[in-house]
Amino acid sequence: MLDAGFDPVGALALRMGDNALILGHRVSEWCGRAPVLEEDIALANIALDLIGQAQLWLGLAGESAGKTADELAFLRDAWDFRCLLLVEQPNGDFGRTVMRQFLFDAWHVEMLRGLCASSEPRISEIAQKAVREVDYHLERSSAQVVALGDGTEESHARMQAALDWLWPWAGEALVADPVDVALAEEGIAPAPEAVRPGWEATLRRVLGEASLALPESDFAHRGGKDGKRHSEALGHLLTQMQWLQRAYPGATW
Amino acid sequence: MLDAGFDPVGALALRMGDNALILGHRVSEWCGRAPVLEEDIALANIALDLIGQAQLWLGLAGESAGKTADELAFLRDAWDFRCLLLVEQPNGDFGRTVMRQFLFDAWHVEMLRGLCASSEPRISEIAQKAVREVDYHLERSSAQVVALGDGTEESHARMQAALDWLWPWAGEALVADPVDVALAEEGIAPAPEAVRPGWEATLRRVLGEASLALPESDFAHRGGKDGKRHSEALGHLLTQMQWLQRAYPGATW
Amino acid sequence: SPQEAAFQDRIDAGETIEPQDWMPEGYRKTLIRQIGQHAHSEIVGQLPEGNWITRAPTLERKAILLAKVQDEAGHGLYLYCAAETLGISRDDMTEQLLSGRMKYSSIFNYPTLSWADIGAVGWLVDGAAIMNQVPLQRTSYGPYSRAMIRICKEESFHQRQGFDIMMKMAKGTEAQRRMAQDALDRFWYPSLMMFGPSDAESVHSAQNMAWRIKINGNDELRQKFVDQTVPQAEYLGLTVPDEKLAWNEEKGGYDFSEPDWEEFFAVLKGQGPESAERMKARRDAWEEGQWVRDAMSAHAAKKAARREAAE
Amino acid sequence: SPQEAAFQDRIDAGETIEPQDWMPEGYRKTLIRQIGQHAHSEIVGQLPEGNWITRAPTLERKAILLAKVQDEAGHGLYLYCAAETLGISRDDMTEQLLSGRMKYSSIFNYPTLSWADIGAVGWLVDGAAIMNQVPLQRTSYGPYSRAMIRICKEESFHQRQGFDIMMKMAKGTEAQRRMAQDALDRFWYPSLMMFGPSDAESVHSAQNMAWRIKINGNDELRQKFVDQTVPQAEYLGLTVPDEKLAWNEEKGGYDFSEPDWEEFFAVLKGQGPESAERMKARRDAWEEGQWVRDAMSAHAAKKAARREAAE
Repeated sequence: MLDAGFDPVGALALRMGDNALILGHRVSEWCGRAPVLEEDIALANIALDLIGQAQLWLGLAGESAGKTADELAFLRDAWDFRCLLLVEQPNGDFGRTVMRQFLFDAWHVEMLRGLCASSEPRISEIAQKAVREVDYHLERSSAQVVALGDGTEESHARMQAALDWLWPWAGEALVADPVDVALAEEGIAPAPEAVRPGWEATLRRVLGEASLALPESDFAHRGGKDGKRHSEALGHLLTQMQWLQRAYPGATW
Repeated sequence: MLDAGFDPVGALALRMGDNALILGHRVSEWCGRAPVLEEDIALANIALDLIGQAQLWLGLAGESAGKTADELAFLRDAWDFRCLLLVEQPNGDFGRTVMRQFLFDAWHVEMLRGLCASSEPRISEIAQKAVREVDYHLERSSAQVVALGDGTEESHARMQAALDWLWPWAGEALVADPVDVALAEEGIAPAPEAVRPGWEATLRRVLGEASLALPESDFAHRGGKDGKRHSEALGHLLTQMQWLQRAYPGATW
Repeated sequence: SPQEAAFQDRIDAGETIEPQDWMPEGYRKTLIRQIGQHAHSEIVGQLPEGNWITRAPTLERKAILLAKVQDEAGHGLYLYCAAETLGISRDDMTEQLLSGRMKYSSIFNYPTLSWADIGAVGWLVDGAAIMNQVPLQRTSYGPYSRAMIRICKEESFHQRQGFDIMMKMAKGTEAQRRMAQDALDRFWYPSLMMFGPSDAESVHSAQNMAWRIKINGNDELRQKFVDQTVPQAEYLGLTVPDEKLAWNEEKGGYDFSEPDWEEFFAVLKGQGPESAERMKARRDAWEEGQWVRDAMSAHAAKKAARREAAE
Repeated sequence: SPQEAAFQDRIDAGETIEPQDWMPEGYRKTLIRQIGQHAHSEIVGQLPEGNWITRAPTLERKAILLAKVQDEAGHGLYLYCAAETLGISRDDMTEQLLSGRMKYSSIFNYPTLSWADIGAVGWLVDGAAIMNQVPLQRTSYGPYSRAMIRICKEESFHQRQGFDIMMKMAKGTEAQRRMAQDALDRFWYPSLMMFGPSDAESVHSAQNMAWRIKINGNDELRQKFVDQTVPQAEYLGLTVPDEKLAWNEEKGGYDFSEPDWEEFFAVLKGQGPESAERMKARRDAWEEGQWVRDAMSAHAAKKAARREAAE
């Protein structure tokens, strides 16, 4: 299924980097618009962590092709991105942003824990740095899901709606594709099946505490991490994100 | 005030073309999202007319510099645009879109009538074609302002709010700047003072019938038609509009 | 019943049924469902193409695309009018769309991800639609038949425009060629799905054919579409994403792989990649437009009252 | 009154007033207005820079800008806390901002139109802010003074980052140089306005200076800002948009044109180019966030009740 020139380290780094980049971008869209000042600060913090991780992962992803992290971030079109569909989804209301973060963090932290034991030292090094940040992200988003799920009737309804809306995009990370299989075989990354139990346990624990009902369907959209069919939202995000680099090619900033 | 190489025909055509282009773009953002199907069709129609006019004006604007209308539309950054601030303003709700259209149409039709008598035949030719379309735009937007102003308590409040919100952007067209003065002196275009009476009469008549109160302040934002200070909204619009031409320079479509 | 037999005789004789004519309840219901679904498809179908109006690469392309999407809204209007002659209002149909009781073509639940997709939608999706619709010009219900005649005229124009975009892309830069191929890869099977599952599995086919609401079999039309489209793809220098595709001399048509019908049914259930977004867009438009529709009727009523008072 | 005299003596002796100390009502009110306005400025000030976070040209620039905007939110937080020690809640202050009774710095009503504007905001706007704020580290009210000490440390960092962007732009491509000059052209006079109208016209100056709420005169600070900034502009190869600008050997500073004070007062009235948008953004954030704030307090209350019940 994979072509001969498959570069496992690059493939893993690209997926991790694109997730961090695109989610970081989405979160940064909140700037100055959060419901409370403390949230403005916290969201900026998460965005900062994620952009920092994107720099590391994309730096690694570009190594073999001699590309910089910036070139990868700003000069690829949508189809060359390898982020999960979940992270591309528009922010929606604050509840949806929180829920998206939680669903991603719950996977992200398990994935990074697995990557800390990667056979590839450049990967485990980045993962060890990132996992400390993401532990905190998960702690925070879990607490928020619980607070907003528990809070008022309205907030509970909004959080359930957010969960129901996002659920079909949550599963992609946990369904193995040929790249995942190859990476697991080489000991580069944990297999999705190895990540799933921890992810599920987190979901059950937090959503239970938040009195939110886990949707029953296990249907999951696919096409983000393999780039085969992103959602329309990604292209619109790129028109903003890449504007300056596209409009003024070759300039340094 | 104007530099030696001032090209009056080009300057006029650029202003007219950019107005048509940017308002056409804004209107086209409604596609598939209007309150009734008939409005989807009507909005598309207006957008089409305006894009068509933009092609003519920008074609003329680029003549002396050997640039095509597409080059002008897709390869200038915000500061080189010469559209009124009014047309850049985001759509808001349907009422605001209608009001923006009406305020613009009321000026546009007077301006085009004046341009039909331009000393420059290439200008009067375009104006004569456009004025027939814009007569219809004004008729339509006037009827809508009246209907929505008259309709329900909610619609009346929304239309008054739209008028109040947009009013500070409505006056720019009617305040002469050095380019307007030069164009009027050369008989290329009517002076803003010549356009104002007709514009005001239309406003009084239609807003009166709609029982909407004309704001008292005559304060007008400036900086659009001279490009000195566009609003932040324009730059965001361009990231979408120009995306493909920026991302794939040199391709033909 | 004798009434039903007489009705069937008229249809068999090639006559046209008009709104004031008697018709069996099943005929009426089936038509409402079919015309309504078609009308909704035109409306929802504005969204994937509308997604690129603000990013169209040239002024001319933008104008062409705007005009096309406008035509689709017009088609929706004809079709809603045709359905209204059967005793259902446009608002009712809209409510049924938004509540999920009425469907629209599954193809519009797929995303448009590059400019080539706009070409592919014209070339493949309109191409498949035409293949479905041309025979329906001869359908038994008059208003529907007349709507289809108008629609088909415009659709073939759209299809040519779509093919023209594909040409430009396929003969363009390397990136453009890649976009064109990628669009074909993503839209091929969803286009084949547009003809519906194999006739063998289609429950209502026989009755609908007798009523001349359905004219051709799904498989027959799908075969025709493949036979027409494959040479066009070859002309464009693109590869149809089907390893089984081969000319079958004997049947005088191509052998090809069936689309993934599980995916088809999943998409019908609302699991298409953009299903949720499409419904949300329509629901938002409807809800946010409520005050406008209310105001317009209030204004019309006031105007009428004032006119009456003046008389 | 003797109380007031004793209060003034403490201030004159350079003592710091703390929340629990007695203070004149005018002192308290003026401080609330001044600190509140400063806090609101930090909050609204996130918007013009936030406008470019999603378009930052490199990952590093994006991170730096995010961190900066985050710092500003943090400054807002310190300042709201300082104001709260004077007996007004953050929510009250927010309501007053949204109803227009409290103001924020007029500079944030101007748009950021190119990436160079992000540089200009750091270089000029933060530069002017620092000039205003450094003396306030010695202000008489303890919590305010301590907030200013923290803030000034970060602001000078921001100003260097802004200047660094301007350097890159001014030494970059022709388009970048043009952006840099255009940014200076648009931000020069609004920056000069940040020091407020001439002291001659400032009503409360004398009392505020006696209270050490205001330390320096507006004109004095403006002169200092011009003297510091003009050589930096020259270093960047940019032209300050003031034909009257000239070094005055005698006074040891630059002569320069006054900003258009009519524009200043118009902007204060809400007629700045982006005034309406800024207020709308804050109002939307507040209104759309209501359910979140409600839920958070409800959850906190429930948690407390559960804890109590368990005890």
